[in-house]
Amino acid sequence: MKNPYLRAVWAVFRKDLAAEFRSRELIPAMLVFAVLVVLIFYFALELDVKARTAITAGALWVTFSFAGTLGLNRTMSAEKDQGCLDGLLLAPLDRSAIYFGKFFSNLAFMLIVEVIVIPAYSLLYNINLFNRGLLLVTLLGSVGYVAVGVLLASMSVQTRTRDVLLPVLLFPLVLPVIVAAVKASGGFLAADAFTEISPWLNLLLVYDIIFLAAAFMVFDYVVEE
Amino acid sequence: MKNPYLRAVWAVFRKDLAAEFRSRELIPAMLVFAVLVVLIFYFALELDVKARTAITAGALWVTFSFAGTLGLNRTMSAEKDQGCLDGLLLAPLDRSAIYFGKFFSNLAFMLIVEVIVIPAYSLLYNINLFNRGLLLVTLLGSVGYVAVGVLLASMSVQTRTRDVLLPVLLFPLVLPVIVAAVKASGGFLAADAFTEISPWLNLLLVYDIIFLAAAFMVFDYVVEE
Amino acid sequence: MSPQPRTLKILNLVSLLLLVASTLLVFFYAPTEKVMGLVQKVFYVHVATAWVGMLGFVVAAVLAVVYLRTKDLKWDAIGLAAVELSLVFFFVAVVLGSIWARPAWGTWWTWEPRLTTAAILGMIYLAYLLLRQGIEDPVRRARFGAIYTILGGLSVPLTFLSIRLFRTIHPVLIGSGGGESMGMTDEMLHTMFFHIAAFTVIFITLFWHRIRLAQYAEKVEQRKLQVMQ
Amino acid sequence: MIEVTKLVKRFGAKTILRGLNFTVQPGEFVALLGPNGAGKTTFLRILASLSRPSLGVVRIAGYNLPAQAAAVRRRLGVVSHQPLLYGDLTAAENLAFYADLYDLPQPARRIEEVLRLVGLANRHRDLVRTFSRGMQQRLAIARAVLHNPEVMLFDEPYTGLDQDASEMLDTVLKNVATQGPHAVVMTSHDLARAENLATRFDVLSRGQIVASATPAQLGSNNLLTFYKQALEKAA
Amino acid sequence: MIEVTKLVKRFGAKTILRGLNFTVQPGEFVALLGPNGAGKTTFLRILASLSRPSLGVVRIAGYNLPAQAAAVRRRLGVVSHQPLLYGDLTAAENLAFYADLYDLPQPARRIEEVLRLVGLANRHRDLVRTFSRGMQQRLAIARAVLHNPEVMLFDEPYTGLDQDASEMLDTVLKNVATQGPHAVVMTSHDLARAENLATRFDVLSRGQIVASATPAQLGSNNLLTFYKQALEKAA
Ligand code: HEM
Ligand SMILES: Nc1ncnc2c1ncn2[C@@H]1O[C@H](COP(=O)(O)OP(=O)(O)OP(=O)(O)O)[C@@H](O)[C@H]1O
Ligand SMILES: Nc1ncnc2c1ncn2[C@@H]1O[C@H](COP(=O)(O)OP(=O)(O)OP(=O)(O)O)[C@@H](O)[C@H]1O
Ligand SMILES: [Mg+2]
Ligand SMILES: [Mg+2]
Repeated sequence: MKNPYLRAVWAVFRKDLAAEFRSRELIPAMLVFAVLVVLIFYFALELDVKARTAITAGALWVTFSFAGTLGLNRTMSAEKDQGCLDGLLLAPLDRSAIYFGKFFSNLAFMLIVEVIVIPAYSLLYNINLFNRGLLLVTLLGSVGYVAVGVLLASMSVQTRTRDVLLPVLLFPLVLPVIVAAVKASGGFLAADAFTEISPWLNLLLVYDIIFLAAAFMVFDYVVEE
Repeated sequence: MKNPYLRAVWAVFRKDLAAEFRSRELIPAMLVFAVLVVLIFYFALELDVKARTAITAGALWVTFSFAGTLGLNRTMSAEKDQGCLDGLLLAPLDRSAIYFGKFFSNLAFMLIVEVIVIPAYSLLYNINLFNRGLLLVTLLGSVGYVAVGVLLASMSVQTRTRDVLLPVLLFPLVLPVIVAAVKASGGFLAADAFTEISPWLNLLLVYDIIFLAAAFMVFDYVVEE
Repeated sequence: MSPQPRTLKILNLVSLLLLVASTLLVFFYAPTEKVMGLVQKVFYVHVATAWVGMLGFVVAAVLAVVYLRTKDLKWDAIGLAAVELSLVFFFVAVVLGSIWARPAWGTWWTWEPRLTTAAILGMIYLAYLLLRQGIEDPVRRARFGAIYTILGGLSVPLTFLSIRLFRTIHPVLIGSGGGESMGMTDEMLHTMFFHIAAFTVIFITLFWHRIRLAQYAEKVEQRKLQVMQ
Repeated sequence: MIEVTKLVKRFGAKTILRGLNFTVQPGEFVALLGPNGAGKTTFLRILASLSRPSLGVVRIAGYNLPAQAAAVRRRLGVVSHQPLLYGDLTAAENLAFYADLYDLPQPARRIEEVLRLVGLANRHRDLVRTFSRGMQQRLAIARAVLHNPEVMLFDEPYTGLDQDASEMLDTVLKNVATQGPHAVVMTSHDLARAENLATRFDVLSRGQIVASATPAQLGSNNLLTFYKQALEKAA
Repeated sequence: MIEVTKLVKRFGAKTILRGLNFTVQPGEFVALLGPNGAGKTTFLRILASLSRPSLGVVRIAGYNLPAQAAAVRRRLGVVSHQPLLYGDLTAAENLAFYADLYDLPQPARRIEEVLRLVGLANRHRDLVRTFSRGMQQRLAIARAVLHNPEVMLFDEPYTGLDQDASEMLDTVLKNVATQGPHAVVMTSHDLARAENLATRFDVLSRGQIVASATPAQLGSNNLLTFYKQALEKAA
């Protein structure tokens, strides 16, 4: 890559993936956790009796949200633990490159998990989830979730109570994403008319753009002292 | 207290409560998190449309389970971070006293959260949850959950991946507790005959006893080197 | 590299023969089931692999107790071997079960007590592997692994009980016609028991090989240390 | 006071301590020296009953480890580079907590006493979180001596302390060590400090004590040469 | 190379640095001494552009902080007591990652070079997680000098290192510092090491540089007295 900015984004992204590929600790944990959430939902909410499409979409997104916080927490605290965050901040580049690198690696982890959980869910509940619309929603929703998540995780790992803080900070902010993603996924699964779904898709798109832009602008303040 | 064993249990318990009372960081976070989970359920699973008693019980217990891991993770990592665990282990007492101290303080945190969340839920969804049976189930379920949880949290904080490991280890093991608690709570809320509920209560009781006994026996191995 | 002991060589051969024999039995001895036809033949391997999988988990729990008693890392390595091997057999059983469930119950998966327990059991042992992965110190890894297998062993019967209760109180939507009501001929029963026996032997053989592998890994580790010092 | 014979400690395939022999008499202050990774911390953790020996006999104050661990722990005071204190409690609360664990008879009076000993009497109501590194280390020492232990183990108590704090620590350690017939074992990379305090220097290398000397045997100011020769001989 | 005038740093109501003035010429190796909590780490973090000054002017290599931070960072090498390395990557991968961030022209060759410089050439494929404390510190230095910085900042690089590792570090630091007209600022509580390396000693106390001296002015072996007098005068 010629552009130093892009090269830095790419370097951070590749580094995270290489570390995960070496240790293989995060993605398997997220996957097992996701399956456990689905199992618990089954028992607690008796999902199968009325496996309506709306419930399916909701259960999937709650699962992704919870599994997502695990990933975010872990990749950011790995940076913090040996002071590696400082190492990144010492590099002569725009700090937003770090943000985008982390954004892409977390997005990759989340998408990998989703790409495995969706067919598994499909099998377990005997619902056909192979639907192009659903994939689009998954992508848009994950982008919004991770965009805010990386920003907040970089803040929460710098606090004393980092174990507990991230979900408390994150969930209220990403609630619009979750609601829109649930609605849009539900719509696609119920084969609703596109005109009914498109407001939700637009909302997701707007959210993604606004929060990526906002994160781009405020990330500097999150990491500086 | 005359008995040194009980005195040690009491000291650990009181110390945890005093620290929490000072810093006020854990219980508020657990509460906010619990409310957020309820909210997410509301939006994602459209709980209110069919807020049947069975769903209520399930939603409550999923909320408690997730909030519980936050508390467990935090109280154990607070011990680990400044090496305080070593400080406890250096004291001339049976190690199980440490386990029981931690067990009671975590149980207290969990019960406090539950005692606040249940009426809040009651208000939000306009369901009457003031039911002596429900309180009994809440107590029995929390005991089982915390009994296993403290043991596993003492293990998970000693691993490299402690941020992500606890729920992955804990959830498959406490599934019987969650299932039984959901069923028994649901039964009490639906005013089912006691004969229908009693198998679940028995299961909870058996689980509590077995796991408290097991933890008592293996806790030594968790902390020794 | 020490050569394989005689017994193991014999076991290799016996396992191979048993595998061939059981395959032959399935196709030439056991009658083809009237309703489901050929798919039903998956049944024998399904039952045998599921049984062997369970066996390994029980062995692992026993070895965990032995490890905590003796503190000999050998038992930990053997316990890990048992879990890994069992997970493989278990996975095969689940896949075969699914393949069979599709025509038998009209679905790949249903929340029937045994299947659900199986899923949770699988999760427990995957969690066990993740736990081990997060610990570098081999002694602590062994200790925590042992504790977790014991807790798992305690929890599984309770899980099964809870799911049984869960299911019997609520009506089961699908699959009530399968299972016990299936008429099995004597030949089918013979074939099934033969499979169970054969797979037990195969399991033992593979287990042995896996233990030897662990021993080699241990030796390599020691050599590495010697070189480094 | 401390008697260790043929101690072996393995972590998996790695052997860290290889048949180590070590004795400390009452009143001795032993400085345990050795390179990074020699196993000093490991050895102290075994003495502190936090870690189990793989083989060998460890006797402390007449009790065997790990069999009579509880009796040993009652006679043991440990300071490691981590303070082992709760940031959200005050200094006095921290000590009161440990007094409960050790089941001390008159906790309030004893706590006042040790706080005065380490010079924190006027800060006893402050949260430990707000203490500086040096003050935390002092409180850690107060915690370690609270129950009047006969055997004391210090693992790099000077790490990260400045000159003043180090000198204060010198005084406290001397005070503590001379209050009765204590046995003290301390590890440190700071040879100058060790030289100041210790009545014996032991060098740990390759899993064994490879050399041992008293200040009298050394003469003045050549601890460094002694240490280096010991390591060379062992290599 | 470094010019700091009237630097003030506040954390909330606490003022840590109170109008500090500080200059370093190319080729100087400044040892920054001071008690715990004096603000040495805070000061180095400001120089490293990791923390913003509350007031005052900071110029490094001709650029202003924090306005021209990116230009400054390109000319800066930092070693802190944490290694800033990824345990799950190999030594070479860690350096390759930083080479990418610094956009170095011929990364492979430069990585080989610095690995040789710190004596890790034959361990470049091992995971950093398996490195000892001393080896990690060496690699941290390799990381810091990778882009050939003109200004180097070391925050207690010796903490927790043993004699051997410390001597190795001495050599590496001398090598590094003498490769061209570098300016080096190092904090340390280990006066002996500082004395060995530095061409100037500055004492930071109460938020200001209260004393400064060169080895020539000091004569031999009285850095400790100089340091103590400086602190007393300031008090
Ligand atoms: C713990 C794991 C399992 C064990 C021990 C097990 C064992 C057995 C046994 C003994 C039978 C024959 C006896 C009977 O009909 O009741 C059977 C039948 C069957 N199993 Fe499994 N199994 C396991 C898991 C699974 C899984 C995960 C699936 C599918 C997803 C599955 C699908 C089936 C099917 C479809 C049948 C035939 C039922 C019928 O006759 O309609 N099994 N299993
Ligand atoms: N729990 C453990 N599992 C595996 N190896 C360990 C464990 N604890 C220590 N070691 C290894 O034992 C060796 C000795 O470590 P130890 O911490 O005792 O050294 P030390 O002498 O205290 O070093 P330092 O001077 O750096 O403190 C090291 O090689 C270390 O990697
Ligand atoms: N982020 C922060 N917020 C509030 N106070 C801080 C912060 N960072 C440092 N301090 C305070 O600033 C003071 C100086 O700390 P600093 O770490 O710079 O000292 P130091 O000279 O490096 O000490 P040491 O020798 O112990 O490393 C301390 O009182 C510390 O409590
Ligand atoms: Mg050590
Ligand atoms: Mg500092």
